[in-house]
Amino acid sequence: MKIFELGKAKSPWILHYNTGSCNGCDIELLAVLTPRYDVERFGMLNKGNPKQADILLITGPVTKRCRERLLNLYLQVPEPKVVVAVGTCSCGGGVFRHMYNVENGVERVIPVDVYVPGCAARPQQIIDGVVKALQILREKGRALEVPPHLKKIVRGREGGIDRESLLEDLRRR
Amino acid sequence: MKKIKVNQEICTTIPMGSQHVALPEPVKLVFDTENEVVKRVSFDVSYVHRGIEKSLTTMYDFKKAPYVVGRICGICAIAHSIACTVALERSIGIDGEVPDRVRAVRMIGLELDRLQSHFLINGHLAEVCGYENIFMHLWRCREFILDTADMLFGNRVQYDVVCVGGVNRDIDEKTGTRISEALEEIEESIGFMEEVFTRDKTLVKRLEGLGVVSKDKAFEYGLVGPSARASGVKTDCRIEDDWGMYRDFGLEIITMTEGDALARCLVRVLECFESVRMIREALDSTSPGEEIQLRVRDNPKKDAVCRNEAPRGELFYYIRGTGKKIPGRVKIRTPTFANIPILPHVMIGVRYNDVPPLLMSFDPCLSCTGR
Amino acid sequence: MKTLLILVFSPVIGGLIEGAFRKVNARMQTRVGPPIVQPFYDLLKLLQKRPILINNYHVLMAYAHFVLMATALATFLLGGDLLLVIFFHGMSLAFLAMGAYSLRSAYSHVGATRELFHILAVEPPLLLIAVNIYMNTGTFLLSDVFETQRLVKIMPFSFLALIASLPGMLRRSPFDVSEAHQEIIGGPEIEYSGPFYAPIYLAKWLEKVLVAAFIGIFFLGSPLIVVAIATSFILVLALDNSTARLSYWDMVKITWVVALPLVGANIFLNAQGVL
Amino acid sequence: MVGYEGLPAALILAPLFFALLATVSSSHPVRKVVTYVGTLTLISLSIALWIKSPMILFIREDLYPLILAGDYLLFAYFLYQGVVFRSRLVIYLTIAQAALMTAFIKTVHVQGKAPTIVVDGLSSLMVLVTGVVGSVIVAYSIRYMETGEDLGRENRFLGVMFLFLGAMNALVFSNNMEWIFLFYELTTFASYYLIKYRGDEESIANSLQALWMNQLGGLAVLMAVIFSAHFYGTLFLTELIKEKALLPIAFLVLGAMVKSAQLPFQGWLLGAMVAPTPVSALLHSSTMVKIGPYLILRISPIISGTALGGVVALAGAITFTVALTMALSQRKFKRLLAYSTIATLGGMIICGGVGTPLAIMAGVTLLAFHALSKGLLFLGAGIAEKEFGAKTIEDLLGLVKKGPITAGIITFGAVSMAFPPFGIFLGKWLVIQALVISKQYIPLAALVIGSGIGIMVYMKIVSRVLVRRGFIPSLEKLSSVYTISTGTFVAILGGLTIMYAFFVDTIVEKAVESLTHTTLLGAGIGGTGFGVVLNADRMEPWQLVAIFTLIVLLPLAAYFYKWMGVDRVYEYTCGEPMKPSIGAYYFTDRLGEERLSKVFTPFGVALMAVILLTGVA
Amino acid sequence: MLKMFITSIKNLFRKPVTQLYPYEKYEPFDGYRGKISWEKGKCTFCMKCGRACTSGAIKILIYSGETKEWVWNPIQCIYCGECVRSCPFGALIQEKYYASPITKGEKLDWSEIEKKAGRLEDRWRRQLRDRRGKRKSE
Ligand code: SF4
Ligand code: SF4
Ligand code: SF4
Ligand code: SF4
Ligand code: SF4
Ligand code: SF4
Ligand code: SF4
Repeated sequence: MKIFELGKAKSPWILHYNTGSCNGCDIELLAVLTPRYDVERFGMLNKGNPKQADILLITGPVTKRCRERLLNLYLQVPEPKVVVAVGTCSCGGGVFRHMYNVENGVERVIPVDVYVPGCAARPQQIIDGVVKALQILREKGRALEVPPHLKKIVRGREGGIDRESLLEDLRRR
Repeated sequence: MKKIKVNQEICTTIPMGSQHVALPEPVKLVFDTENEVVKRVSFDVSYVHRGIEKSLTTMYDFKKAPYVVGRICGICAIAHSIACTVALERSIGIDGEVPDRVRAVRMIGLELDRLQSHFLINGHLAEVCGYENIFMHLWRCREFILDTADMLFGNRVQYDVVCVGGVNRDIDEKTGTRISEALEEIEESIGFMEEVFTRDKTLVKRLEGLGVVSKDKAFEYGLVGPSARASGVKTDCRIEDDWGMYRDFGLEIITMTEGDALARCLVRVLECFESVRMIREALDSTSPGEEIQLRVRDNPKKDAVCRNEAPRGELFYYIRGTGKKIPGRVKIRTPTFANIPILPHVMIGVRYNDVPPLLMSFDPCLSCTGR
Repeated sequence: MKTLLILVFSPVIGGLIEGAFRKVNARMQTRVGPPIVQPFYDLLKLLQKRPILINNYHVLMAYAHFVLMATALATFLLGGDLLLVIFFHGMSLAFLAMGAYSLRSAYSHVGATRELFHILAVEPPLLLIAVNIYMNTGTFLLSDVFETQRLVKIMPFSFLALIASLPGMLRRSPFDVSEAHQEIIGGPEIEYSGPFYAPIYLAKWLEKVLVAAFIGIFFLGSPLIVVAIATSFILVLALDNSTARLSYWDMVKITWVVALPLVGANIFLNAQGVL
Repeated sequence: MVGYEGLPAALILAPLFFALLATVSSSHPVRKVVTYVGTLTLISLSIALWIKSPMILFIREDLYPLILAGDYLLFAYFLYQGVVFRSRLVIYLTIAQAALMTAFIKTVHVQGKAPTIVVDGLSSLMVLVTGVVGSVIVAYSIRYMETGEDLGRENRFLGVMFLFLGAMNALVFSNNMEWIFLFYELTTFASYYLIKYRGDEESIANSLQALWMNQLGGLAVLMAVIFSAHFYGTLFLTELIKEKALLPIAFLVLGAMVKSAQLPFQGWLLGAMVAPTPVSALLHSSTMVKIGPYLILRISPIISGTALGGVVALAGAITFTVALTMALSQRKFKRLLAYSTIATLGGMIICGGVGTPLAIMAGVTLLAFHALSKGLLFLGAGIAEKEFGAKTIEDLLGLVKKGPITAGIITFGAVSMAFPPFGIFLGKWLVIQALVISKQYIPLAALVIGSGIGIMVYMKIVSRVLVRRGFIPSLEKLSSVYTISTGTFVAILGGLTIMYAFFVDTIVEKAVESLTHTTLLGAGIGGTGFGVVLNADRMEPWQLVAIFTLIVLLPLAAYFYKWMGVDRVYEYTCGEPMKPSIGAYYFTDRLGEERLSKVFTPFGVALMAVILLTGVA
Repeated sequence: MLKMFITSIKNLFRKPVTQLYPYEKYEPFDGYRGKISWEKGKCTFCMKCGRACTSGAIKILIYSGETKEWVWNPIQCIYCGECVRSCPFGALIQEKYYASPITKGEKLDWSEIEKKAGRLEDRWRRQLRDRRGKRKSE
């Protein structure tokens, strides 16, 4: 079954969401797709669609308004999936840490697998991050992944899980 | 504004954002369309609000402000840093003493930034028009500019070179000459960009006549930057509030009269030539070795404003000094903020497939609008 | 036996064509691009994703899309009726649209409508090309058409018309309106994911084989057949890389204005016995 | 065939009898029984006739006064209606008809030697279609009328429905032009009455439009009668066909064009949509409009290969494309269906114009399958209207949630109108080949473009109906009449599709033979096993069966197989919590109905003029 | 259009401009603002760097007694170089190599450190104040 794992690790389709970053890392993310760096070498495509994504690249410190959207998108990505926080501000808030409208990083909302430092993260750093993410992706199975604080809602359900009502629960809390 | 009644029954709501491939930033646009023709637009730009203005009056002292405001936006970070710094310097009262070398380095930073920003947006515009190759080419060319910045300032995006009272690092002789070489290459790619936006049939067909803004409308809505200049409004803060040496170098304000998406692109292209010229002039005007940092002893104490021409237009900083380390009030008015109100008006009646190019032709980036 | 071989190998060839497409496309943009077997990796990956769906009809339609595309291809390769091949191909796209229509998603609906515009733009020229082939071979049956030699000599304009409708068929710029990534993010495919996206992905490969086979008809009996197919594809890719996306109206208009008169001219010339 | 001569008469008289019975029966339950008995009788009679056909009957001269009396009765009624509703056009046309008629019987005398009633493959097929499809619709209308349509004149409504069927049968049997004229006018009367049924202003206006347009057609038929009598000395269609009498035939074509609402005359059929849905169904699927293709197919042996045939094919093809294009911009469901009917009739008329065995095979296929598919669609539309209040296309949005069965019916109908392996598709496929073989490239191009547009039209319906999320709830409860009537159509449609080869071998074979006097085998075409073989082409059984199972099985699988254990998510809306409203694509900005009709109505008029001119020349 | 067409075809035969990173090593420019490296011997724990740091990526934990700790968080740092400039003893150097991405396990619990540093700093300030007060009263 090596070959199957290979497929997982060789074809990362990404979803990029900006949760209130300064665009610095976002344009570096775009730059990563361009001829100089060309991450399509690794089979990476910017799908822009959570349903077909494997790697979530999140930039920005997660403003309060983006929080719910981020969760929504996260839940729409089918497993196995990897979350990469790109840039200082998505790792821990960066200069925005402790500002009144931010969540101090992505990990506060969804579990993060790889942290890419840098403000702005260089394309090389992003590539490193993606390569690291691919290793993690290779190991992950397709068991349902949910943020720890949502575990309670997910357990006890049988068959299909209505992710929307899950989100609804979250909203109510 | 053209009032078109929306027939709720046959209307299709197409959301665009906050997450959408054509948008690097979170912004929600909702289009009510009939037969894919936009009938109503609603905007929501406040996803990125982080509270930066507030933090400048509570968390950070004024010396850190240039770094923080740089993070308002990564595309024209240095424009923010410069505007903030100049306003702070004015507030402290040392703006007259800033050495010419500092001005020159700041100018080089700003103009490099403008170059990369214009390449970025024109490339992205081509991408949303479905012209991937141009995007790839322009962004390949943009890498030269970023390399130059990397060489000069030690980072590709956030230059972080400006500090209150000066700049953090000087440009030495060797880098100076390497840059002159790089500039030639950059100029060549600007030539390529110009050719693309004037000659390429399909691209021109997509952009020509799209989202026309007349001169009066541009005045009425207070457009700024290339969007205003494309409609024939002769405005440029580099001339109007010259913190550098733009007037001395004879900066030319580029205007066009068509006011459509294509004109907005072309204004940007032509500005790139001007920017290269400015960088050359700035490099030649002063030589390294001068003092690059003033000692700042006072705290900001006066009310001061600075208007700076960011790549997208007028950037306005107001700082109320209170004599303490932390300013009493910081107010930022950003170019995109001024350019947004007209968007719904030009978008109505446009086919949905023309919406992304139209949107991008105004070069909106909302990370500073929401702050 | 031959049948079985054809059925097994055409997806493989399709995957390789798809991979070559991506590679060549990247090279045209001065990039390195993915390895040529990348589509296979993608497919493997898709099959391993956790399935999520919105409604069952929707995902079943993806399978229908694939099965019909395979039927079209099989009909072609096994020497069936050319007209039916074209109709099956169109119907396969219609199934994709039907699946997309079963959702409450604006992107899906807009994309599906545009997919139908693709059918509208491409099907008439293709059918008329088939008619032209009939004129010159006296049959619609491909098994008989396969006996002919170098059709391109007597129907050069029809071949050009086919080339003109290729961007619409392959959904390449200027006519990639149904996928229009920056507008509607893949259009009808948007809600498919993981193992349910796999059939659509596979169908794309098959479609490419179908198109290649269609081009091949014109060069039967010539040793240049592979070169001709490759050249046509490269032309399409170069066109993709030198045009912006036009609107769907433009697609229909331009494809018709270019392709229909070309086939018409060829039919006329054939009828007059000039060619 | 001794003993069966009564069948045609029975098929004409039995509907009249039931019409009378329905009209006089006072209560609804009684009418119900009458209707059911009547429809069953009609169905069995028409099947019996089909089995026993062909047959030829001579009718004695003494029925002639009865025909004349009928004519004048109708004139009187039309005149009265024209006066009551102050419609000058109707009055003038009636007077013109009456005057011509009177002049005709005063001056011309023809001695007929040909059979008055001819039951051949084509007419027995028509009777079968009318009998089965029409009867089912009549039965369906019983339930439909219960839901607020009674208006105190349900008895007359049912009566006229039966009358309609009878008139249709009579028209199809008739070989005498005068008879044809009478029954032509009788169907005009029936449709006029039924369209007017609801009695509101719109109904009256539209029914008057239908009346005068059809009277125009009647006038054309009358002209055909007069010319044939005058120039060719005969009143019999078979004689005319032998004589190759193009002039009367051209007029007959004009009459047929009116009845089948071809291009400049499309107005009346669209207006007819105000009537209760069973009326629309009846008009569209089995009766009335089918007169057009029937007449043209009947005369196709003469016009095949002539300039007239070319023009007819061209007119049909253009109507096909233009009507479908107009259908694109329709908001009302029934109007969209009306345009699609017009288009498909155009397709059949192409076949008549081409007239080769292949074309006739195509035409007959289209005729039979269109009756079934369109009948099904209209019944579905009626149910959607009555049970779910859906009148516009947008109202259908998400119907599958509220009424899975209705949604299934509508979707099945729509799919069977455009896609393989259903008859309409097969018909189109055959028409393309027929046109190619007879080298008529301009109609071919129009047809090819039109079929592309057709896919958009039918998919638009589908696009509304299917929208949903999650599992389908339990099936809705439909009245048994609805279930049985639509079920019959679905069963016949499905069965005939699978058994297409058989259908070709028997029914089509007969029709083709009666028209062209060659067998299908002789022309190198026909069905084998499950597949279809043409001289230059073949449809393999596996293709037909594979696609059929796909189409039928998939929705069933979607309903019954629940995909347990698979996560369900919501649609992608850019991460935002929102429910977008979804409208269909109407092509009003580029291809609006008015814009097109402004261009194409004069064009259609010109085409009709050309048809007459080619007849004269 | 035509030009791009020709260029596209030509590009097929040109070498692509892509750097094959990470297979090909990449050397940043001199003066690139990369990782911060700290020299223990030179540092006096004066805390200037921590105070100058915009994003608060440097925390100095001064426990009671002589245990002191200088903590720098690579994923909180914005690489502005302000700390390097502010260090009076030249204990900090900015390398030209950028930091590599880290995974979940390798991450510092920064909130915890921040809290701890805050607490320690408070205590330290209090002690300082107390000491000053004592001196004054003396
Ligand atoms: S890490 Fe820095 S450059 Fe990147 S988005 Fe955040 S603030 Fe901007
Ligand atoms: S409008 Fe804004 S900038 Fe102007 S004076 Fe008032 S607060 Fe200051
Ligand atoms: S006047 Fe200015 S601040 Fe007030 S609502 Fe309008 S845009 Fe906002
Ligand atoms: S307009 Fe604002 S968001 Fe856009 S580049 Fe300038 S500062 Fe950044
Ligand atoms: S950006 Fe301005 S309007 Fe938006 S939330 Fe912040 S303060 Fe309010
Ligand atoms: S500024 Fe220098 S000496 Fe002071 S704590 Fe920081 S590294 Fe140590
Ligand atoms: S480089 Fe800047 S952000 Fe990083 S530790 Fe130093 S001062 Fe803080």
